[in-house]
Amino acid sequence: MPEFMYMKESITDYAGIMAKTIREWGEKEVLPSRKEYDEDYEHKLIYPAMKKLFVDMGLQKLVWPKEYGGAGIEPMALPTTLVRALEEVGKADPGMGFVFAGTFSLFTSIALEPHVNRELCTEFAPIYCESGEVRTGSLIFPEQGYLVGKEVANIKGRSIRVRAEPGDNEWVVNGEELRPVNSGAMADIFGVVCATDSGEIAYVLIPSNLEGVKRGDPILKTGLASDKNANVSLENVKIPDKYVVWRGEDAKYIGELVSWHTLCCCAICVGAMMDTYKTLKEWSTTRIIRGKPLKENPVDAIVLADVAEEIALSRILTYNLANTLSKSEIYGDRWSDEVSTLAEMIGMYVANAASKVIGRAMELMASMGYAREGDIEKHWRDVKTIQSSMGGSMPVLMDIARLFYECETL
Amino acid sequence: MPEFMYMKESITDYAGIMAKTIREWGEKEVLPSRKEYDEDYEHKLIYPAMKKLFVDMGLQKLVWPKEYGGAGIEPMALPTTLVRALEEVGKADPGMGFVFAGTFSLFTSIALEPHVNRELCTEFAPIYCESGEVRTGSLIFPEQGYLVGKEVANIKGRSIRVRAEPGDNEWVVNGEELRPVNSGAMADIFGVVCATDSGEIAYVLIPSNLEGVKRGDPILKTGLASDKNANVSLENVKIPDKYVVWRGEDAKYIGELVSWHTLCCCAICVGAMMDTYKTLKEWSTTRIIRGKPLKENPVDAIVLADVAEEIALSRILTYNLANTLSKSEIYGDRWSDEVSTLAEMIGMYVANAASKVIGRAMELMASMGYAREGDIEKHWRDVKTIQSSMGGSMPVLMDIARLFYECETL
Amino acid sequence: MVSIDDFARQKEYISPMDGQYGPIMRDITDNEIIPNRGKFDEDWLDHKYVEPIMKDILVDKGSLQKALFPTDYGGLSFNYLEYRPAALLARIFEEVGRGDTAIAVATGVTLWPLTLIGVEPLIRMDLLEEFAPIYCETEEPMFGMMAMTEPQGGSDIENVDHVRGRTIKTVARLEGDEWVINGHKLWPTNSGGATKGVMAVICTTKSGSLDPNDFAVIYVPAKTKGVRQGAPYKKAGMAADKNSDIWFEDVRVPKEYRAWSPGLDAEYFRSIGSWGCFGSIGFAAGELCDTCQILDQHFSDRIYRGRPMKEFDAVASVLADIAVDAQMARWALYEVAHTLDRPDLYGNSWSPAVEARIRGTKLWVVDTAVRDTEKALDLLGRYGYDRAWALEKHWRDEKIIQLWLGGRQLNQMIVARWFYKCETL
Amino acid sequence: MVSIDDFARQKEYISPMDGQYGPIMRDITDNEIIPNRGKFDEDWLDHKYVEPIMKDILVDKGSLQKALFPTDYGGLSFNYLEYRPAALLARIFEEVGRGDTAIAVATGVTLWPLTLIGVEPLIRMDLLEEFAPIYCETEEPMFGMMAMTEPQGGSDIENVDHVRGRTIKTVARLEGDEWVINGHKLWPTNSGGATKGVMAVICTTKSGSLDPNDFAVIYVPAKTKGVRQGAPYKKAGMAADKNSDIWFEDVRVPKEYRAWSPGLDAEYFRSIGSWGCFGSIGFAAGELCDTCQILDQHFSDRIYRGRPMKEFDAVASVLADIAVDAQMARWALYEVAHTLDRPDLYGNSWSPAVEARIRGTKLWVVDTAVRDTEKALDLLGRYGYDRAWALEKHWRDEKIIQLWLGGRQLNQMIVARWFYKCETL
Repeated sequence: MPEFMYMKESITDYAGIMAKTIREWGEKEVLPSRKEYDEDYEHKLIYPAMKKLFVDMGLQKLVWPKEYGGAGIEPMALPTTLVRALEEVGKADPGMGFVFAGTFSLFTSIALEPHVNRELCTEFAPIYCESGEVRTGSLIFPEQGYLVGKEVANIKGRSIRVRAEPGDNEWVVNGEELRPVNSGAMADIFGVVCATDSGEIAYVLIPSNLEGVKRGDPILKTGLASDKNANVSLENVKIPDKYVVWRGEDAKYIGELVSWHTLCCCAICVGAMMDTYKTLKEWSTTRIIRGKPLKENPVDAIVLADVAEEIALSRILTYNLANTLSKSEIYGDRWSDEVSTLAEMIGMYVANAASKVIGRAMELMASMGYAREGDIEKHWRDVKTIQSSMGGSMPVLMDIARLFYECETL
Repeated sequence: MPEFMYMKESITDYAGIMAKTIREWGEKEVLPSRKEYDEDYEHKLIYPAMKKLFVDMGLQKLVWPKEYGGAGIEPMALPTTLVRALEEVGKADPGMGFVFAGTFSLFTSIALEPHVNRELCTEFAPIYCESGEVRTGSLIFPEQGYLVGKEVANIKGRSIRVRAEPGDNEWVVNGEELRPVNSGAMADIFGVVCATDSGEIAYVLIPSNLEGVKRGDPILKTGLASDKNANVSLENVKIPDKYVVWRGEDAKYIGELVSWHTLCCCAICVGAMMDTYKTLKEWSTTRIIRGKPLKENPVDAIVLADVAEEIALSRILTYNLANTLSKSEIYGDRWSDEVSTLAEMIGMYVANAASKVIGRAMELMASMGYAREGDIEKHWRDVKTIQSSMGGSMPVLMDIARLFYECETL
Repeated sequence: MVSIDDFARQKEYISPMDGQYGPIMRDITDNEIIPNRGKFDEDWLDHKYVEPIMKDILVDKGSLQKALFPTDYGGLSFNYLEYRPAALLARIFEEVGRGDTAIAVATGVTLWPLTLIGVEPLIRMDLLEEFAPIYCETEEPMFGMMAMTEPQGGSDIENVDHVRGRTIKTVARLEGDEWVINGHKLWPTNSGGATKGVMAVICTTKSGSLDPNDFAVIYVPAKTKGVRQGAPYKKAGMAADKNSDIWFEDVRVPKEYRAWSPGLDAEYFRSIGSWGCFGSIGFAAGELCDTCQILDQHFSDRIYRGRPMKEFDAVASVLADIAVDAQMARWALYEVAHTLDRPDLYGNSWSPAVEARIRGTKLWVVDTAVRDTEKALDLLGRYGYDRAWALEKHWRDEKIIQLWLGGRQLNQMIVARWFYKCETL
Repeated sequence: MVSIDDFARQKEYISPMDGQYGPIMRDITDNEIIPNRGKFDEDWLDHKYVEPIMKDILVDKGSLQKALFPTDYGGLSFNYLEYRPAALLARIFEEVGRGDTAIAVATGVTLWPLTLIGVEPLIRMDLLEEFAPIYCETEEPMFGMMAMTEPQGGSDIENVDHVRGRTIKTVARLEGDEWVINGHKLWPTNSGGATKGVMAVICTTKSGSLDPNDFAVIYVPAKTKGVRQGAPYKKAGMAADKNSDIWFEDVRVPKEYRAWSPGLDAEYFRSIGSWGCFGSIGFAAGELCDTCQILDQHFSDRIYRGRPMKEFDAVASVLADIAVDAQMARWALYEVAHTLDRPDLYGNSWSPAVEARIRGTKLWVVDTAVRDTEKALDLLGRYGYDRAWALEKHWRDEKIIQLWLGGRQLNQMIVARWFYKCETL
């Protein structure tokens, strides 16, 4: 099987082994049943597979330092390890990858240098490292424009609708009908971008069992059946000061969550594309059209080529982003506008490419393209849902313009 | 000025210095007169600038080993050095970059390990390293389909129309109305892919002063005024055996010419885009539309962002290709299908991006977009001409399908 | 709020019955389809929500299953070009399509097989008389079906010029005065048990033959012995349309049920492509208008910097591009309808020129709808994937419209063949 | 070989004069423009090749500069809607446009300023009588001009709803019975010394005013004292059209030369957008048909594996997509023409609905033409940049059509404003 090249210099042996293990997990635990995931409303099929991945294979320990029971991956190696792992998860089921992406990114805020928060690691790491159950986190990011409530503050053209009032030793947090990035209906902890009346921006952690945390019904979605999302309302939720991870000057670190989350999404999309490629290659070899294998018809070959081209470029770009995140000394801080915007650019490209090429693959598989049985339409819906969840391209375009043209009023 | 990131790990100090020198050359020797290049049919303005670049600054020595009077760049550093240099040339004048790209790529066939040809280096290197004049080379590659003559053999769906007959100590070469990649009207030496009646494919060098080499009138082109191209006919041209650089099994190396040439074209296109970005940024800052700077209008900012996005991704991909060419031990031989197809994929993306974003930049500059005076329409025509010269995307798509789907009859 | 009426259509082309049927279909769409369409995905097997709507369209309110039968036989007599049947269907398809394209296709396909024998100049009055009771003397919706696709090489069937029927494995054998049909078809709209009306089955009278005389279109009432429809497939969208396998085992129908005759069946069969693509254009054009409306609603309600977000000019520019496409699509729809309504001006529906133009238009309109629903989803950000906004449903459905009827590639080949006189494609 | 005639147009919309003028324009295009267009790029300053062709179009063979003057004044009387002037112009623009869009625009812009006073229902018979001798009593081509764009904020002028004339710096002052005009315009087609007929100059009667009553369209014969045209600019394409700066220094014309009146000038001015975009659609639609023809020729001649390369199905698929677009563009062209010819059905040319639809259509057709010429170039490989194949010229020219008249963004805003009722764009 020809390979989609990627920057191999920085891949560790550990990452290679992990990828192989996940691939085997996918083939054994996911592939036999994934055609039924969409109707698996109770997660009877999904949960056991996710548990194997998150708990038994330890994916939910990945972000945490060794001293708190985590995997303790060397920071330099973390981005590429993450990418190799999530490619494989994405091949099997983008939904589980997406749950992981949110959870992982959320905790980079307290688990990674230079902003390791020892107090919170001590408190939260055990939940993820010692539990025998799947534990997830849900990100609540500001959005461009809003349908309910009102804006408390504004960050890069996105409205923050979560109001945080600092008090004595605790903060009170309010927010109405918030749409999390992921996992709103299942998360154990929320990572929330909020603002005070005076316009100070903060990032806080909110355990879902606190009083006043209300979740709506699970949202009916295009795809990502493995991720249950729901709108979340925060009604006078009281959190201790220590859960305010970043505020004031430190709010700059929020950019890092974007960088990590986008890297994860890219890797998942690349995985979904690679699995589609595999299915398509098989189909185009065995399907006979006009007397020859489909792939030998040039008019179809141009579509096949388009699929391969986008996968190849997406993979290169994704590894490049990983490389950028692993070498701050060369490329700048992971939370800087330069790096987080680079991440967004690559994220926009890769998510778009995934949605596009899986759609093109469907073109060649005709009715087997849109039948569940053909085994690619789920990827198509899943990556489209990831793309939407990332917030759409408009706010990214504004960020790009802001950075490269030094726009001041966008 | 914000920077378009690229893989910096592999850039040498030498490359940095060279880039700076070329940038200064561009600003001094090219910018003041480039608006008149299109009507400079006699190259009265172009030649002196090109001479400074090729001869005085030594660009035409770049490919050659030190022992033959060349620059003797370490092979590992050659690709990135080339890219940095050609980005800067591309900013100033893609046409001169394109002449260089053809010349450089042509001689990689005899100047680079593992296929250094000492006899031919000894013969040809001095022409380029010791001359006080601009010396160029022109590539004659097979094309997909043909308008005149007939096919002698076929390589990856491209027709070879140059017939080579091996004789005693010399070969006789014939070809009718061939369309070179570059510089047909000015080259000192042609690098020609040809085939024998028995279907053996060869790559030969043909000095332009040999009897039977006929050049047509310079082709009226969309852009690239600095490159004079012309159709070339070869009528019973006799060349000594030693000019047959590759034949039989060695014909596989032809892929390497594609890899190098594409890398060069990518770098030139990135340079042209970066120069466009600079002009556009200035324009969008000073032009007032609806009462504010153009760049502060979101509807225009999405176009600005699109331009920046494509430049950023193109630059990353180009450096990635350079990295691939510099590390054969990791990524495979530069002439392999895997590497040359990767080059083509990236080349297709970058050339397309360049044509697209310069076109988009024109959208925002309205009539100054298409007026010579606005200083971007030349880049737009130049990169489009490069894109065409690379042969169009159809044969590349077929190569991609062939590699990734193992098609056998395309 | 922008509505379908804001997009111009060619007033001189409109059917004289437009004023009567337009409002009926609009009522069904606005009051039955749109309020319920969010539930169709889970309703894919039972059609608990879908069936009552189809009954209103085909029987109670619209009576559309009677459309192509003469009034003498209890029908509506839309057979005649003076009534501009295509322009009327255009109106029906776009109205229903903006609600749900699957309901629109279930409606359209009920009439589709009959276009070959029930619209001027292709009228087989004897067959209309024969089949009229099935559709006109019932209170039940009687879906129809075109049984074309086969397990291997799906669109090869429609690729008449190139494949010339060679790959058809459903064989019709003449025994005395009866055709005996054996074969296996896949995917027709209104299969999965839905069709109770008449199906048109594409057969060969001689397996593997390249002779157009062996290409046969034979009508089979759904209740005929030996016809078996499988269970519906699960698919990416279009839950209101059921698709399944369908088997024909020693199915016997009278000799007269062949549409026309050896040679003519193959020749007229192109009109199935023309009518099928025309329908697809209608569904998509309606959906595009609805996409504009949903976007208008979303971005009127969504606030950005104190104003409705549609006033944010970057968003407005995307909305504008989609509105332009919707206008182009609506014009194209009525142009194609007029082409079918005026064979005297533009040629017959089975002429290669007409088929090429209509297939080309389908290619454009549906590709555009796919792309525009993608853009629309992207614009909605985290509401894009949310089924509550219905845009993602349009996106899933349009993709299916893009793939059926041979998909993009077959249409491209048919266009190239006619416009560029390609001879070997 | 595919030709423009293979793309359908709406037969019921065609002008009664189509049969007379179509062949004349086709003859000029096929025998004068196409054989010479390869030389236009070097002819940008002298117009040695261009001028004789323009003379044939405007005077000797086509007499088009007389089109909008009544026969009583020596003209052709195309003022009346019963002659379907827009449908006739559509034919002329597409025929000439497939040869050279710059010649087409030079032709169109000669009539453009007159559409505001010379096509029903906007008829100023007194001004037509006044200007008729300039165009009808001469053997010289008398180019006309719309002087709109100003040095800063070009398309702001046309952005009437938003900018409301505020940025117009060309001031018309009423002195007794005369307007005195001072200002500086850029870029009009037929400038650079070409215009010898009449120019319409967009002025304000009060600098910086937002009052639509101050927006004035005033006609100025080119020979009037104080009018000065600069030297032509060098540009990326469209060498057969000259553009330059133009200065107005104390230019005096009679009071009656104002098109209509305070308020009405601003209101009717939208029709300039409608007509201008209609012309652009015509040029581009013609060009798209020619692109198909060039591609057919190239890939019929180009051999691949022993067959014409158009039989290579991957190439055919691209050719097909472009043919589909050309068909869509031609339909759109005649639809827009009919919209202008039938204000009774679709509204006046200056109504926001009509302007929005036509600007939207221009956006689509020209964007499509740009993209398709790009695809075509790509397909030609090393012949793509070769001026001998003319495709690259079409590519350069289409880009310019895309950018003029406010470019993509202004059209998007005008479309969004009308379809989505945006209020602040």
